[in-house]
Amino acid sequence: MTNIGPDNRAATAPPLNEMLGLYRTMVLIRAFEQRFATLVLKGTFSGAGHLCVGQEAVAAGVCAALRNDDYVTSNHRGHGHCLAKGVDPDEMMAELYGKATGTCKGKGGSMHIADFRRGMLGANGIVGAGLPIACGAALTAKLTKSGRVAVAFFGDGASNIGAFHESLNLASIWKLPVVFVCENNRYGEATPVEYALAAEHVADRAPAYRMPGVIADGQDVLDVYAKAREAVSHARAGDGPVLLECETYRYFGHFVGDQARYRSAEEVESFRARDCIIRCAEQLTKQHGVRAKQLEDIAADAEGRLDTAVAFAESSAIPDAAEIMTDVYSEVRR
Amino acid sequence: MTNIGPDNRAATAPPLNEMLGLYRTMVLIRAFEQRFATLVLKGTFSGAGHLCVGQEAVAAGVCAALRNDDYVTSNHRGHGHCLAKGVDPDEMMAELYGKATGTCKGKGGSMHIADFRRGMLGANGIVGAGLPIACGAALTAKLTKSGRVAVAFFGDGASNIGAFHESLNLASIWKLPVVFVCENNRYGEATPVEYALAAEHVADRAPAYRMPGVIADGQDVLDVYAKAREAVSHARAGDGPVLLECETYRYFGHFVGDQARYRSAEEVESFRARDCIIRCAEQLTKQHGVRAKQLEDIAADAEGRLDTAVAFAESSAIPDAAEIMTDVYSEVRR
Amino acid sequence: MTTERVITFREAITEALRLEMRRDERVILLGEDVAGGAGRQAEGLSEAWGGAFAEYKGLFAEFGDNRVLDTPISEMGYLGAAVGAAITGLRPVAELMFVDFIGVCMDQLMNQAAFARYMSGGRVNVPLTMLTHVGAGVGMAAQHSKMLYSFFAHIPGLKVVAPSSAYHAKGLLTAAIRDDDPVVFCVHKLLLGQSEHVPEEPYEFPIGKARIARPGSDVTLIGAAMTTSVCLRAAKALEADGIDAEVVDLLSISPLDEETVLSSVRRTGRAVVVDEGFPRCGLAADVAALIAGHAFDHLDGPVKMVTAPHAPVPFSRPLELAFMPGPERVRAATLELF
Amino acid sequence: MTTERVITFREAITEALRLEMRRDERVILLGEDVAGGAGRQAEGLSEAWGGAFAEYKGLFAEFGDNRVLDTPISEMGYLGAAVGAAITGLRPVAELMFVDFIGVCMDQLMNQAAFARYMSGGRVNVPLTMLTHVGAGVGMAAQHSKMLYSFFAHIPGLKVVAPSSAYHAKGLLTAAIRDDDPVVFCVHKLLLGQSEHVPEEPYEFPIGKARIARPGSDVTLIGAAMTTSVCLRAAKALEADGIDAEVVDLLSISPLDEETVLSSVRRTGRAVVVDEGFPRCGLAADVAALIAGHAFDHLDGPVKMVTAPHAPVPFSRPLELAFMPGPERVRAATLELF
Ligand SMILES: Cc1ncc(C[n+]2csc(CCOP(=O)(O)OP(=O)(O)O)c2C)c(N)n1
Ligand SMILES: Cc1ncc(C[n+]2csc(CCOP(=O)(O)OP(=O)(O)O)c2C)c(N)n1
Ligand SMILES: [Mg+2]
Ligand SMILES: [Mg+2]
Repeated sequence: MTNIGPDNRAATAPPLNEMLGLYRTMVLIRAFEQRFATLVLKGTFSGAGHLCVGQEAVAAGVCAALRNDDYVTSNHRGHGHCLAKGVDPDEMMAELYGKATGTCKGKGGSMHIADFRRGMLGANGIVGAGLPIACGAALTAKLTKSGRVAVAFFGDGASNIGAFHESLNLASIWKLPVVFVCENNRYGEATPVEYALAAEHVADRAPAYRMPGVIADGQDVLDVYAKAREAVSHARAGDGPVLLECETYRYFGHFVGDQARYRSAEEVESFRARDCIIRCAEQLTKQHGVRAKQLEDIAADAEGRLDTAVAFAESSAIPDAAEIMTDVYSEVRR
Repeated sequence: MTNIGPDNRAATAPPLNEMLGLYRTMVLIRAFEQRFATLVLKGTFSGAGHLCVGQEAVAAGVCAALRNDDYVTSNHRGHGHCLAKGVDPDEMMAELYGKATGTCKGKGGSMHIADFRRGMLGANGIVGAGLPIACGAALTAKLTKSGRVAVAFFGDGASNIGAFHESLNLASIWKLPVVFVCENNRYGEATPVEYALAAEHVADRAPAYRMPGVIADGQDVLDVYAKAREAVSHARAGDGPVLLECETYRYFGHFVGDQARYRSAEEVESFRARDCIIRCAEQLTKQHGVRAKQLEDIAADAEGRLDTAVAFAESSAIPDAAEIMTDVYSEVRR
Repeated sequence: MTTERVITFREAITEALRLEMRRDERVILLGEDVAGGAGRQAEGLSEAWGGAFAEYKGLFAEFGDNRVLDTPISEMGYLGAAVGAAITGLRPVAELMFVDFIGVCMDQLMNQAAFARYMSGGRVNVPLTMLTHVGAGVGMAAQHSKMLYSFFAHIPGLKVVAPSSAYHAKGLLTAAIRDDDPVVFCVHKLLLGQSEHVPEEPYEFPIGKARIARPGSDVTLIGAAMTTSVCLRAAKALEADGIDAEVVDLLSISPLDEETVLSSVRRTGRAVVVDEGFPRCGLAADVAALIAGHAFDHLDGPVKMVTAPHAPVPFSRPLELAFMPGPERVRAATLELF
Repeated sequence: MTTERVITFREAITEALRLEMRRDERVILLGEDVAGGAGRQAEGLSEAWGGAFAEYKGLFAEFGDNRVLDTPISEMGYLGAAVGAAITGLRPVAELMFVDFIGVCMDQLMNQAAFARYMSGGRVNVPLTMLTHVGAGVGMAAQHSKMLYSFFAHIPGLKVVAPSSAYHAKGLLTAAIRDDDPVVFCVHKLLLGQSEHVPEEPYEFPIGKARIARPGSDVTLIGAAMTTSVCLRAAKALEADGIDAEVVDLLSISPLDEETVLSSVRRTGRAVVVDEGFPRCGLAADVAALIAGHAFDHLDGPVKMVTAPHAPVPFSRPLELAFMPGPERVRAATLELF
């Protein structure tokens, strides 16, 4: 498999039902994040909230290329990855509320959402930590011949930390079935990628590990989907890991509340102008004759889904005080 | 500066006096290591001993390209680097004996020899740890405009650890005056480089950091010297870091006592056949008409130097018991 | 007569850094987004953050990109670079945004900075300050809420301080920057907004000195950083119980001011050590063992410890609040001694 | 009647691994040169090492490169891979050659392996064993001679064991591999040659149980790993002083067998905790604080600690020997209690 840039689009568009699925996922993710942001600003719950609004095409496109039993490791900006991998919005919202019905009984929160039934091995609060873990999941797949693939989602900033280097080298020499998906949203917190990264593209680092490096247009879900499918089948076929860089952008600050004074309004506009959801909507209407009404329904469904999730979360109980000492070990101590 | 392989030799050979200097350094290093090995095997002193016999051309060639006040960080195989940087053999030997007159008062030992008067910032027991430290020394040079350059010596095995990645990226974006010298001796302990390194050459990783990568024939001191000079002047000129890989070999095991069963006798022979000292001796005699006698004298001088060093070490006192608690902090506590 | 100037703990940190950077050009600051918008001075987009906790606002503007350096997300790389800079003549202040990240760079602190002097026979100084943020209470869960200062205190060669208020923050940070040994400066997130009178001129508060935050005669409550105020609130509550509690604010975790701790306990005969860290091999156990070993004959009862439970920091707000040692737990433990 | 089989601590480790790998194919071993000569099976150059301390000899030959994996020098990478493998169904044993290297990979143990269960609300097991080598005495100086088990004990979610002999090494390693939580298995380098009777069949020694290594009535000497034998030698020497010392061998550092420690001290009324680790926030302080808090009323004197000094491990042989706590120091500390 060869290094192909965003310029040459993946030829064949997927069938309508797949496109609608990708669209639905992106809309749900955005609705979830916007609802989350509103709640954070209302002070409904504490903690850091990292929104992936603008990056929905990456989570949606990559996870659509995966099997249910494939593995995913995520980072601090993980809501989209979780939703795209099929984690239940009710449980996710309850987790953000710190309720006992949350994916993690309210003990993990936004940065630690995990759902092993869905192969979601966990969001992560430590930059780069998900990459070695994905290698381990891929090692399990390889040794047990389960045919599964592992995907590690991480950011441009994470590509400068040691764990990135060690993971790509290890995955390459062991030919692990793992796809390293870099969401290059041009910033690590307030630091521009062109300052922190001593390379033009993160994918330029793939050759240093004898690994194919691919760049996808992260604002185009079809390009992401096509290249992710190629990368995943490469890994699943036993041909080793792939580094897939998706060029994208986060519309909001690093966390809810960040004024993002480190970038210009023009820059934000230039990416919003290429919004992944609007773009997919156009393709659906123009190329597939999908009626606007149907798209409105999808948006309405998403909002409805979130009303349910919020209602579920709010009506759920907070964890029992005894929960502080449970789940520390497999057996409860003393 | 461009990526040049071992095939195209650095054109001009240095003047005779410089060549003799390089030769003397290599001979001294080998004599030191052989004396050290004998003493370890005799059980004279404890601890791990990592010999650089076979790799002398790298330490000699690189350090000859440096100023006295330039910085060097080393690794666990650091005797050669120290000697080439001008550290006193008496104090080094005393350090190995654990005597109070050692470079580190006997508190550091083989893996921690340092001599700040010579810019030798320390051997290191942690693989890869010297690279970030060299970046810091280079940062000092850059900010104080001292015109100094820092060199980090490390092995092929170290190029797979996170600190390598972070250091090369950091040095590149900050354009630090540092030269990363990888001594690729084909093994990290008992692990062959072709197994552990997901690249053909360590220097292949330089582009991932927008950095020149250069490969030198580590068995040819002139090639190392020429390419090191080029790399050092590149760094000193403020043009940023360079990754210089020297293809070399350690004749003995990883440590004194390692039987090195992981490699074939033929392989060892093939490198011994290209021994850096013999090769330099031939160039000196054939091309510069240096008489064999003069080379014998150099060898004899080295042995004599070591007799003195051993005598110095053996006649030195062991550290006072109170030394356990001194040098922990700038002031002695309590 | 002018009124005393009152500033926050956060501003005290900024001021200590500004004054030391003016005083000594060898002092530099490096870390992730200590400025923000790196490389965008031209577009006027630089210093967008001034640190994740905004303690460095104004420093980039005053000292520029040669002395205030944003780093990539490479803790091992830049902390190691700070070590290399320190042993070659600079006096770097390196920020580790959350102490929980020490897991990716501990080697440069533990095996390099801490041991360089000793391993070289005392032939080098390591004037490095690592400023880091500790503690729970901000809803960031297990990977962003630990204390971990016991890790640093365990390692010979490191000094560790944990100021409890703005005044001591400025004095201890100044002392740390001027110190020739590596110093870990622990900032509890919940203290950043605390404010009090802080003198405008530069001053050092000596590393290794504790203070009596409140004199008392019946029992010694020992705290550090956040738990000092917890002890003070407990002491207030204990008045109603007719108990006159003394509160010792450790300030320095290593070296520990053993004399102040021991003489207080010898006077009161009772000790309660309060620490937000985990209980096993933590600061509370360390201080309790010191007392049990050296003030035993003066003790009227067991040495009590009030710490976080042996459990990761939970996310859910009510659990997190119950996780942190509060005044009522300190009061209850104290009453058991009477 | 056949004579009992005697093997070394090193062989006990090999045997525990071999038996568990035969019993459960999910058990894999990974680390640097756990085989050696990786990729050279064809040339017959593989398994050149069987580990830097030769504990794995024969395992590669029996189980092959799918279950005995040599890694690059990438501790964060392969320890993290072990965590990922553990949460997806394998039972990895990852070697960290020297515990001192934890500085380059602590995150995967501290924030990932230890917290995965808790942060996910108990929805995952982390059956990971990290085998590592601790301690001084081999002339390798400050960066290869630390104990550091107090770091692991400090972190909730981790279990930590430190066997003192071949019998317990086999039983505890078997238990660690079968445990569903991450266990740090600490091997003191100087114990590898120790030999005693070890049953051939597989058996578990329970994690969390200490043992009375020598019964006594006058004082309790508490040790772990190497210091257990130090305590036993001190106890022997104390006989001449007319003192009958009991020796508790902790074996498990976390969870700690508080009951065995406390009941012994309640009987003897005196305690001396002996630890090769650094004194500040270390194991000795932890155990001393436990005693001071829960056996105070039974104590006839202060809780004594005999530890390494608050200094890095020096290279010079005489200094290194003086650095390590020996029987005479334990005896002297004990005599101060009488
Ligand atoms: C090891 C570590 N260092 C620093 C941080 C603080 N931090 C959290 S997110 C972040 C930026 C990550 O940037 P990137 O990888 O590009 O992901 P993005 O936020 O852009 O999605 C930083 C520095 C951390 N969580 N872990
Ligand atoms: C972080 C770390 N991991 C592992 C080791 C153990 N170790 C010491 S030397 C060595 C091999 C280093 O190989 P290389 O970098 O090629 O240097 P060489 O020994 O070949 O000169 C290893 C694995 C260590 N000292 N530090
Ligand atoms: Mg980013
Ligand atoms: Mg090598």
